[in-house]
Amino acid sequence: MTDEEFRMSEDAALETTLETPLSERVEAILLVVDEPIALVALAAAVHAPVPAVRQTLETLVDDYDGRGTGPRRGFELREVGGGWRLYVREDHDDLVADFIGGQAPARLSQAALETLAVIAYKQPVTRGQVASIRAVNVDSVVRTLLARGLITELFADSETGAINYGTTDQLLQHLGINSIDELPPISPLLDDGADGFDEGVTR
Amino acid sequence: MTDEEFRMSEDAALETTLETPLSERVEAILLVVDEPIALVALAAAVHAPVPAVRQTLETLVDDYDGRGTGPRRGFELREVGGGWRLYVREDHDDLVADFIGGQAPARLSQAALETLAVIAYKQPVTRGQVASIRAVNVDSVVRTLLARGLITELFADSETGAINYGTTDQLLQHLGINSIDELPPISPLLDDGADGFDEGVTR
Amino acid sequence: MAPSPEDTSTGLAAQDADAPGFRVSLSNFDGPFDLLLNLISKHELDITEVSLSKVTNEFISYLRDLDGPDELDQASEFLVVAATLLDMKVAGLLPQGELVDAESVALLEARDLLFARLLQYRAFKEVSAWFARCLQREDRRHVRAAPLDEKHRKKTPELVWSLSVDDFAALALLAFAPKEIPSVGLDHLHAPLVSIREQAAVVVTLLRSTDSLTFRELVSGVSEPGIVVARFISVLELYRHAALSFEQLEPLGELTLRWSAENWSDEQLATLGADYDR
Repeated sequence: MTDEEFRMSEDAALETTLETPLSERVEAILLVVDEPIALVALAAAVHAPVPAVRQTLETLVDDYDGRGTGPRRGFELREVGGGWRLYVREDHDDLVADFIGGQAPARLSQAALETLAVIAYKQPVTRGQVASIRAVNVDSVVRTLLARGLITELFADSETGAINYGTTDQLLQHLGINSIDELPPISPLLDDGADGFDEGVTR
Repeated sequence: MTDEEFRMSEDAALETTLETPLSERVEAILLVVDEPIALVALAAAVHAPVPAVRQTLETLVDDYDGRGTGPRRGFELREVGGGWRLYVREDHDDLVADFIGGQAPARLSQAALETLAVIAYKQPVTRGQVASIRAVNVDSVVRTLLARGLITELFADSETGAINYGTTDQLLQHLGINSIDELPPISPLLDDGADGFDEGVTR
Repeated sequence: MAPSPEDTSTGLAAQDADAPGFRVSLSNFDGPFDLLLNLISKHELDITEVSLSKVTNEFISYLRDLDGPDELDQASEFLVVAATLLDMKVAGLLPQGELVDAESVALLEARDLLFARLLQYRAFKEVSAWFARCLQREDRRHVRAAPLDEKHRKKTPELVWSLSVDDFAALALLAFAPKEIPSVGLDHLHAPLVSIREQAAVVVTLLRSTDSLTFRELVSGVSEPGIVVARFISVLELYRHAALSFEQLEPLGELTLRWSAENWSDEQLATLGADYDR
């Protein structure tokens, strides 16, 4: 369906909204989403081509940060966990926390953090593989991470039936990053234990 | 970090936020309120005198409507029922309705159904309590159930202010029963739940 | 906002003598446990010179003064590291000789692999600090998450409901059940269990039907190692009950078995090999 046909098939009200600036439409959708919205989904929601929406998002980021014509905003636009979402500007998080009075979130144990790190870097990875790196049984820790939605079962190994785990978009959101590529680089050791080893000891 | 140090750093952070423009602080709070917030409550939240906050709200209304230095926004600030809240600008209501209509599935997800079951059997129950039984964050699912009219806010806990939820007549109708007492008993598990529960809350 | 790699390395470098956590005090080393590892992994301290028992003793007394989850974390970390250290130490202490024979090469490789494992473990442990920092920072962030206002709520498609009240109760059971992750059965990796009692019954029958029998004859035609082992254990058990005698002329030679029970009742089979029950 072309834009023309599309517009004709919709009612007059939608036509009115499509005559408004793209930035307004993007803001309207961002105000109601309850999880990060991917660029493509956002473009579909505002009936605009992806490049134009990407451009608009960049403009809004600058705008909210005070690099546009208006003042800096108390909120900001972030790309986190594979999508875009409005956040309270970091400077005001304490003020908002004070207002909401939220409870302190349960911290992950050191064992859980290390297991999470192994899974993040080695995914897809089985529990057995994680255990051999951590040199301890990781079953209960994996259960915790699954229950918190930080990791997920990806697929079962076709030969052994062992379940392979990977990280979720929710983990990315919790880390405040947009993709697993944004994890800090870790020693080349991890690519191949045997090869990297020489570097490791002689360094 | 000791409690003392933590409090000091928290105070320092709060001081930093209080050096930022009042409009930013107001925007930060407006972004997270669940329902319209009264002027006095807003003033308390941003640690500023009522007249200054009223002034700021007026400026923001103008600003969002495009009468300030920046462009018109896709959202607007309105005073409704004695409180202030951000709304999608009316021009975009159809766009948003379209998006929501395409977004919300006609069926509840497994996660939503399980959360609903927990609320049905444990009511009145707070979000935190449900989360600790389900071992996951249930905020967005609870919002969905509220929006669907399957649960409702019953009352706020007198001490913590946490909202207690219960099920609605609409759920009873769906289930074809007259009262929540007609739910089949699952008591042995519920007792276990209650035990784990206290831990969950105090943690 | 991806942190730069430097972020991670500063975290790692913060291993000065004042670092909190477990410290070891040895004749040749005094400092945090982590630093000990660091030195060993860089070959600046010979693993063979570290007294692991002393480290362990100090660690246990250190744990006594700790409370709360920190203790558990530190204890589990200690176990991981101590196990690796122990492996390294074993490899380091074993004589390696002057000659480069296949065995000592294998030994060196084993030690190298253990170093690699230790370094890998350390890498993950270090990067987990980055995870902790990010999670903590992001925990403090607030995202726009407000309920839809009334007029938009009405636009949501009507709910399709298909659960009966019993379905709903079943769902509640599921929701309240403690969360378990499915585990993969390993049964198929193990040989099927062999009953010592059943095999003992076979042994008894065979022995009573003839004058004497060699063990080789007793297991002839049996291909499963488990059954051979079970028959051998049965023989030992029956010997304990003085139900048979055996004769072996030379070490590792032929084992000849002879039924010698005076009062045998097959009911005795019922308790035979109970020591091997799980």
